[in-house]
Amino acid sequence: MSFLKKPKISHPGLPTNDIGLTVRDYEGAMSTLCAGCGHDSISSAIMQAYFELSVEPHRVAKVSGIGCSSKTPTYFLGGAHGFNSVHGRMPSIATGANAANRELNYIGVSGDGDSLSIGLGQFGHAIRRNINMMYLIENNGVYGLTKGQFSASADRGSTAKKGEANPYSPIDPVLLAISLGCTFVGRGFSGDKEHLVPMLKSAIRHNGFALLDIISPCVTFNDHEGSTKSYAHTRANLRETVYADFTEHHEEIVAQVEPGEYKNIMMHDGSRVGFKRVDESYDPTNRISAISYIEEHRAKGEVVTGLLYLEEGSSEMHSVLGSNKQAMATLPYSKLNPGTETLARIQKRWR
Amino acid sequence: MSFLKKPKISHPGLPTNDIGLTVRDYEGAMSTLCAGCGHDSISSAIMQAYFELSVEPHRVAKVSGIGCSSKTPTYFLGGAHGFNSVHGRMPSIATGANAANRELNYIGVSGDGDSLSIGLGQFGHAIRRNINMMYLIENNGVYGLTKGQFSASADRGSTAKKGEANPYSPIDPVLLAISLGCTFVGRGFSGDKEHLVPMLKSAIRHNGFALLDIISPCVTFNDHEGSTKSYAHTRANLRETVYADFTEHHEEIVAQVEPGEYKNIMMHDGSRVGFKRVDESYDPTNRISAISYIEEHRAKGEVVTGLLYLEEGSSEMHSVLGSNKQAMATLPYSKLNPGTETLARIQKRWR
Amino acid sequence: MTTTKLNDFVIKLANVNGTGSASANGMLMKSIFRMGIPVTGKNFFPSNIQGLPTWYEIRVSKDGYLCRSGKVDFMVAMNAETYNADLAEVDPGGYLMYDSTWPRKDMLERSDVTVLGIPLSAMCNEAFESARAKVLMKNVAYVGALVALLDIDMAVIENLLKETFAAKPHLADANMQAIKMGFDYATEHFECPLPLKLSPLDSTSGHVIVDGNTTAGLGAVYAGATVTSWYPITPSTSLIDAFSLFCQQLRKDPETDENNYCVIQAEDELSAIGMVLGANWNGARAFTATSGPGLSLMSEFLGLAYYAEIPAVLYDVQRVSPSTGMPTRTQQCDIVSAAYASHGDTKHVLLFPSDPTDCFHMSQIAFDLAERLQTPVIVLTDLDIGMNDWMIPEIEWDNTYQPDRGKVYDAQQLKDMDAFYRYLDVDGDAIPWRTLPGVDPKGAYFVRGSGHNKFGGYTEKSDEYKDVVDRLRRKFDTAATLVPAPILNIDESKPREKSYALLSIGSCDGAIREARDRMQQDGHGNLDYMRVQAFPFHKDVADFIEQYDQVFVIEQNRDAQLRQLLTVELEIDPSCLIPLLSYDGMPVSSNFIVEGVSKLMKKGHAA
Amino acid sequence: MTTTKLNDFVIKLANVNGTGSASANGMLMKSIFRMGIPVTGKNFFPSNIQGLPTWYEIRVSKDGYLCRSGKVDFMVAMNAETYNADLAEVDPGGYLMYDSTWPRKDMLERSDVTVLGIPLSAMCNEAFESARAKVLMKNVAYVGALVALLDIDMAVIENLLKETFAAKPHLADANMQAIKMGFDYATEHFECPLPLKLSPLDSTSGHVIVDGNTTAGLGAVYAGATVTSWYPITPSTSLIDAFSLFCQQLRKDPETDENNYCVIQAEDELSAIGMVLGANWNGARAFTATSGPGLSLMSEFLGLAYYAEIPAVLYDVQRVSPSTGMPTRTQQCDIVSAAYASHGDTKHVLLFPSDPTDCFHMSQIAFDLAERLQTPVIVLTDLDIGMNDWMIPEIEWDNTYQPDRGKVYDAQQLKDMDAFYRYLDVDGDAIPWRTLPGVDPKGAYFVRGSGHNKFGGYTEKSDEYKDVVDRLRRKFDTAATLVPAPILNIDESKPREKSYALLSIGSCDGAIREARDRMQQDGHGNLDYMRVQAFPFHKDVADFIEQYDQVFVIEQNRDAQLRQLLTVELEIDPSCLIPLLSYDGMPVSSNFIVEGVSKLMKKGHAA
Ligand SMILES: Cc1ncc(C[n+]2csc(CCOP(=O)(O)OP(=O)(O)O)c2C)c(N)n1
Ligand SMILES: Cc1ncc(C[n+]2csc(CCOP(=O)(O)OP(=O)(O)O)c2C)c(N)n1
Ligand code: SF4
Ligand code: SF4
Ligand SMILES: [Mg+2]
Ligand SMILES: [Mg+2]
Repeated sequence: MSFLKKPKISHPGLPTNDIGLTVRDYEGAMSTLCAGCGHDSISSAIMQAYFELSVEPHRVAKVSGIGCSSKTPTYFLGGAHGFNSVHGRMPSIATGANAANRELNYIGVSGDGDSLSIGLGQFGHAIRRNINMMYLIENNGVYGLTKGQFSASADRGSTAKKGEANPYSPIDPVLLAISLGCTFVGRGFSGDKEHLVPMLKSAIRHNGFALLDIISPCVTFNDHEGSTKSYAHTRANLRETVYADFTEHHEEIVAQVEPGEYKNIMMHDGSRVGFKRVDESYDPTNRISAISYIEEHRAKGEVVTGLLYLEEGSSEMHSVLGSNKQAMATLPYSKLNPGTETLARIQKRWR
Repeated sequence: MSFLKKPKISHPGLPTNDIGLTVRDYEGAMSTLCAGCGHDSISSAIMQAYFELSVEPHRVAKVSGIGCSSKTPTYFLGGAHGFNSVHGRMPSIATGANAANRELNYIGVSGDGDSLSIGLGQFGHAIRRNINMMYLIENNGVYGLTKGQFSASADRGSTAKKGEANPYSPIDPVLLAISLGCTFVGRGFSGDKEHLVPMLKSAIRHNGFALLDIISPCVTFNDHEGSTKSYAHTRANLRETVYADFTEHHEEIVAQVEPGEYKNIMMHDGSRVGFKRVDESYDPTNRISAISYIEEHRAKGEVVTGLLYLEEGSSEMHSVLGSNKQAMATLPYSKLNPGTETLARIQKRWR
Repeated sequence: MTTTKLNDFVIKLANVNGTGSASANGMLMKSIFRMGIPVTGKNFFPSNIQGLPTWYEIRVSKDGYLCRSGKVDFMVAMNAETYNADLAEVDPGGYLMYDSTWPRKDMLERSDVTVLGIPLSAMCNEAFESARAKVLMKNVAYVGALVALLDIDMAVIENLLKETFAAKPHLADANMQAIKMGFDYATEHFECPLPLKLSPLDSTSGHVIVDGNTTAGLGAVYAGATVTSWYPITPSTSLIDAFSLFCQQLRKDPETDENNYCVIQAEDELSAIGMVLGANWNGARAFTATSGPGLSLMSEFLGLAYYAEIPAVLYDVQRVSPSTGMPTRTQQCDIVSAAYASHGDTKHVLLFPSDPTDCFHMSQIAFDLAERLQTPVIVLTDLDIGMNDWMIPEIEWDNTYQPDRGKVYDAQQLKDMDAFYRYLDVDGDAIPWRTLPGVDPKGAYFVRGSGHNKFGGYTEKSDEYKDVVDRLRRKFDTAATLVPAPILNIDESKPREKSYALLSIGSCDGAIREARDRMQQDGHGNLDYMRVQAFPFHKDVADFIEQYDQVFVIEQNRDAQLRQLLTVELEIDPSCLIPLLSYDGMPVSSNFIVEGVSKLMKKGHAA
Repeated sequence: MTTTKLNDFVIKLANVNGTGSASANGMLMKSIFRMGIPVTGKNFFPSNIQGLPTWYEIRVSKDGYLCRSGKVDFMVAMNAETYNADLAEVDPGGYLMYDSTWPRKDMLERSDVTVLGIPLSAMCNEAFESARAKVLMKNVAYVGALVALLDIDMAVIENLLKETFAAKPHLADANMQAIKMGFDYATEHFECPLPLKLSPLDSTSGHVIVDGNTTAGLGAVYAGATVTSWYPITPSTSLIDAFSLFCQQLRKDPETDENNYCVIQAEDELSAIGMVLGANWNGARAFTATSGPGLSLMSEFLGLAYYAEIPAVLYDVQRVSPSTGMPTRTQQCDIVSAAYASHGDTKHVLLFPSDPTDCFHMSQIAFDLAERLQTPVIVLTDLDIGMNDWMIPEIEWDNTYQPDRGKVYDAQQLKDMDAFYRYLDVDGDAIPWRTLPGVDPKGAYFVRGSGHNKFGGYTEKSDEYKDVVDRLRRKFDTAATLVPAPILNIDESKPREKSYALLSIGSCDGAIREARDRMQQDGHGNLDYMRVQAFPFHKDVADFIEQYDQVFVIEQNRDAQLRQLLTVELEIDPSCLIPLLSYDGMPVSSNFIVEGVSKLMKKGHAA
């Protein structure tokens, strides 16, 4: 319950950042997600990133859609305003918010259902407008909050799955974003905070739309056909009125992948995802080679992580539109009112 | 007005196809588009393609959204049922129609606004489901019917434009479709019927989702900032009550591009689009090289045409779902009613 | 002050979600049912997956009342976080049981409630090995205690466990062990059974326990629906799950093993309803299910279906709004938005099921009406009906049922006619004839949401446009003659109240039935009661209202939406319709209605 | 039977769209205006770009009536395809002019209409070189003929041409040449002027000619709106075009030359309203404009804004529905869908402008109300107001206007308080205080469409949820005290009708005003008339209705939507409200109202 604020105990020993805050000042309300949910690991990486960047929490605006992932903005940066909007339409809220006040730092949190199913259109167009924001897809291949249906990104890491595969070809947000002209595209893994925090920091600093696709396992609905814990299985095999709502308690998955390394990591349900982290020699500024690289590894069943594409010097929405540097929201009315005489002048033309 | 049926005069001299019909049997109502509109050229290529394939017109189902382009299904195949739905949502109508009756031949007609702005999400998901249909984007870079605003594909052929460019990066439906796993992707030009008809025929025959992006110049709203005929210009420079609704009469643009050839074709407003047609050596079955090829030419300002990507042997929606070969719509109720005893059996479980 | 309550009380179980309590609670409810005692179960669960409070409320009612009474006699308080509130909710003279492994510090005391502590965790931690079992068996153990405390038939429990774990006998054993543990502890420490107790009856034979989403999904199978497309949303998801599951079991073609159904998970609700329209256009019976936010998203397409006259069936399983609201709580709040969904002059046919039986039968009615009237039919059910455990008589099926496909010209009819025009009022009932794609070139026409004339041609002419929308208005009059008539409840055995009556819809029914009985018994009067089943309103509805000075319109929303429709569509003076509104997200209780109606009647008499 | 009509008649020009007639017709209307004679112009255009019938109707009214009369005195029939219908529409004693280059075969004859043929094409083909000029100048030439036939001041025309083509004098010359050609032909062949004629007046000074979308867009500039996002849709597009254009001209920062505004073309209407909510949340005055289909698509987000209490301004420029309907025809058909847009118990504040003057001023009112009430305000204008040429008094601007930003705590206020809670009813008017992102950490809260309590925290508790929605209901009562009061029109100079009165909204106003005058003159009675300006209804509305036996509710939709709201929200007996409905897509005419009201009054007296 977001209203349950965690008691703020000051830890005099905790390190402070450039503006004198500790990492605890970047916390939010207590999480109501399942124990071990990848999304919680991401929230903790987010706090760390903002802390390390010494951003004032109240100068951040948090926006999200609907889903387990979209709930998380309540669980970090309690000092920042947040907007938990409607399912799949967060990009438009972010765009409008940014239009009104370009001076704030924007973080959008979404899920694979929220961004790639219902939200595909808005997601694509926010990229196209190059809104200056960091956009996270906490990608678990399922709809967590509605209990485990396949999402449009389902079947990531399918090589290790035992059962039938998701019938439709998955949408890879990274490839999609690059093909739509996204100016910062990266992929991470919720269990690899070491890798995630610096990527988040670059994304926050990027002047334009920065997408991070973060693989974030759902501990509760690892919905493989073959899995005995899957929702479909439960429904089909037990009598309707005698069903289990039991969710196993899990530890969060933690696994570090080094630059250039390939690592096969076991998920909660025993399936495996093969992560391939790009190394220093990888050139993220070449669109064509980035696409080829991702595609080639995808064909081998490998999920490439790292900063995958970066276009520097691109123009975010306001510079394209030629907006005032000052936030629209804070312009005084005296600057906005054309006045009586102007009205008379305009009306001359209407005679 | 769709209701104005053109008088059907039988031309005894006209060639007939395998089922004894002439090309006139594939006509529809009189077009109400502007004289010279590229969309009309496409309609005529469509009639030709169905004629040559000897498809019975009433076994075709025509679906569209809203826009000048989406009006065109009234103007061909008058013997086929049509569904002019709502803006941007034709893919869902097509999907449902196909779910109900897989035995018909589906043609979806859309515009760049209809598919890439409001319809981006549905477009992407119809591709993902690999609906067995031919999907045309009659792409003019503008919203024709609402008088010439930029669409999300605006700025195609921008090299020749004089004025300011469209501020946002364009969405290329071809690249997008390939990155979403589309199984048949081609691009044509309304003025090159020679090239278009065979491509349409292959698309109609393809078992799965066949996308054709067809560049189709809007003769009325060639909306360059620099163009004196543009809507914005008109509004800004004339007194509001003394504006011109005059549309120049144009000839349709006709220009044939040979395999492998590069041709720079002048549009109605004097701008130029450089078409590059792939030749026989081009391999449309390799996804990665297809993307690279398109990207490389795009970087040079060239619009690549031809069959650009083809995945054969893919499974369209019904074969993925395991549907009956017979249309759902024609299954007799006796096959659908589980009967009284079954109900009793089911209810035993509820005790 | 211990009065004995035999087969007539409420048990509420307070848990934390994700701890597996649902199976245990279900077993408890089922065992009472199998003892022949009428029972229902209502689930109050949070909008998250794990770690938040959840309750299950079991009403035992020898008289067969299916609603919430509004009282709690026995609380099983397993959630420390809600302990205080749970204790406060117990009716004076009631009981509370809790896990005494951790004595509750600062816990509120109530002298009028008997608190029973059982060290459930301690017992289970000792008895079971795996972490999983330690958590799960706690729930089973409290059921065991209740077996002793309430005098549940142990043989019934044993049987239930055997059936449930037929494939895994070791689980049946473990469960039985936990049951015994709870049973033994209770027998040893408390005087068993309590004055609150059960005794076998024969009042549940011929009945089943089921939720309305399951029966609605099954009803759609029996209606001959072949295509569904939907987007997951609580509380409608399980309706589609049920349809899919039944199709998997019942709709494989015996000859080819292919599916005689097509289930498509859409990317959102706009797409879901679009697919349904496409499929219905093409002649399949197709439907979708959603809840409030989905209804809003579908409104553009619903207007198209109304105007272009395309059949469609939509189940709206209502939940608390506005906006996202409380997705796991119940309300009847989409009445106005469903009736007038979409911009412009648009009206839709609505059906109001009251329980899982209705959900089944109204599925056939919905498809028949949709095709007969060529328009969307929205079945307004709700979370209470859809997701709770109801006791209903076994559903009966008339195997001679044939779908009413409405006015569809076939190939032969088309061949025999000069020309086909889509929107002509050939029969004078304002319903035109349609044709299906692919049947015959003569049937070809163009469906459009833009202006069209009665021939089906595009038009921008005022009179041609009016002609069509005027017929559509008349079609709604025809609809009023085809929808199910309201259900009239009159008790002729006693003198009837003449000035007042009750009117309601859907899931209020159970609570009103009990409230009427109670009010009669209490001498508050014998009120006539009509349950409306559909919109537009059948003429019996107006006839009923006319007979009384004032009619109390009972519904579960803030803005008196049913009353709004009655006023507007029947041209009734609003002062004759007195709203009684429950909209806190809990299924309305009989208590609420008794109190509300009594108060209103007092007011009315004073005025 | 030629009666002279001086400065009081209707000219209708039938053209084909895309042929450039709009400029010529506009010039004609403008020149009458500049002669000091009150005039309005209405455009009936098709939903396509080129080649279909289009009409422009000019009403010349010395008395200043701005509505359609319902009659045509002079038809300029330039479109062969609609010739017959155009001829049929002319009032007995009227005139029809056509291009006699191609004599109309089979043309209907009417003895009561004077037909004037002029070989316009022949003349222009001879006189002009380019294909473009040949087409365009035909239009100018018929204006020339009308100059002679109606006695238009040639100097006014000349001036107009000079101004229009200031940058291109050769075009001014060509146009003048065409004018002269038409003029000369008419003078030569017909008796000029006709009995239908113009004579200079001084009744237009201090007035301008403009459409409502232009003034609404300008009004938003003056209201201090800085952000707009929209998706193109007829007939709302030109409102945003106007806003953008005025911003380009008036809102470049004088110091930096940067834009003090932000215009974003969205990818659809869901996105457009989402951006507007995001921007308002962040403290900018932001708005969107759309028409029916867009309103439907926005409904989910509108519910969020209602429940989360986010200001927003939405102009709905209504057009004929249901569905896509007739996008280029007018109606008032979104009243109910706007009032209750979104699922669940949701209500919105509506404003009903009646003309371009209102469009300007109600823009400020809309933003002030939206921020004061923290809720969406929907301005329900229509195609007739938005896209036709209206004569209005010059708009006045009070330079001391300061936007009412409502209850927003600033940084200092936040610093001075212990804690901030978002949804508390601090002032007893049911309006809470809000804070803006980025101002102070103490102001931080979480906006959500899911259940929340008065402190702004997430909740699934019944009482906490109810607390907030009950306050929202009360906030609507506050809204009724803040919206503009209705306009009462009473003529005390004659005895007033006591039993009947008129009530209406928006663009019906002009027609009702004329109808009242005509009915008075005809001895049909002196009816009081109230024009409602907003929903929820100001208390004066109920007070007015109470005074009469029956009130005729005049509106432009099929389902009597205004009447529906009046019945439901004011608890009025529907039998007191008699609907008079015009919904054929044409702006309602005074004729329609005179006839309709007279008939209803006769009926009423008989009953
Ligand atoms: C309009 C609408 N449709 C459906 C829903 C139900 N719903 C809530 S969350 C969700 C899916 C969330 O999936 P995802 O974005 O992947 O988030 P996750 O829970 O997996 O983190 C759905 C379908 C909704 N809230 N609103
Ligand atoms: C929901 C909705 N929004 C807006 C419109 C208005 N509208 C009609 S057509 C169109 C754009 C069409 O553009 P495109 O698809 O490119 O077709 P074109 O006319 O260029 O062929 C728009 C915005 C509409 N009909 N419905
Ligand atoms: S259901 Fe899955 S995604 Fe949602 S909180 Fe639980 S683990 Fe996380
Ligand atoms: S406006 Fe453009 S797209 Fe539309 S019909 Fe005319 S030329 Fe074609
Ligand atoms: Mg997910
Ligand atoms: Mg276009």
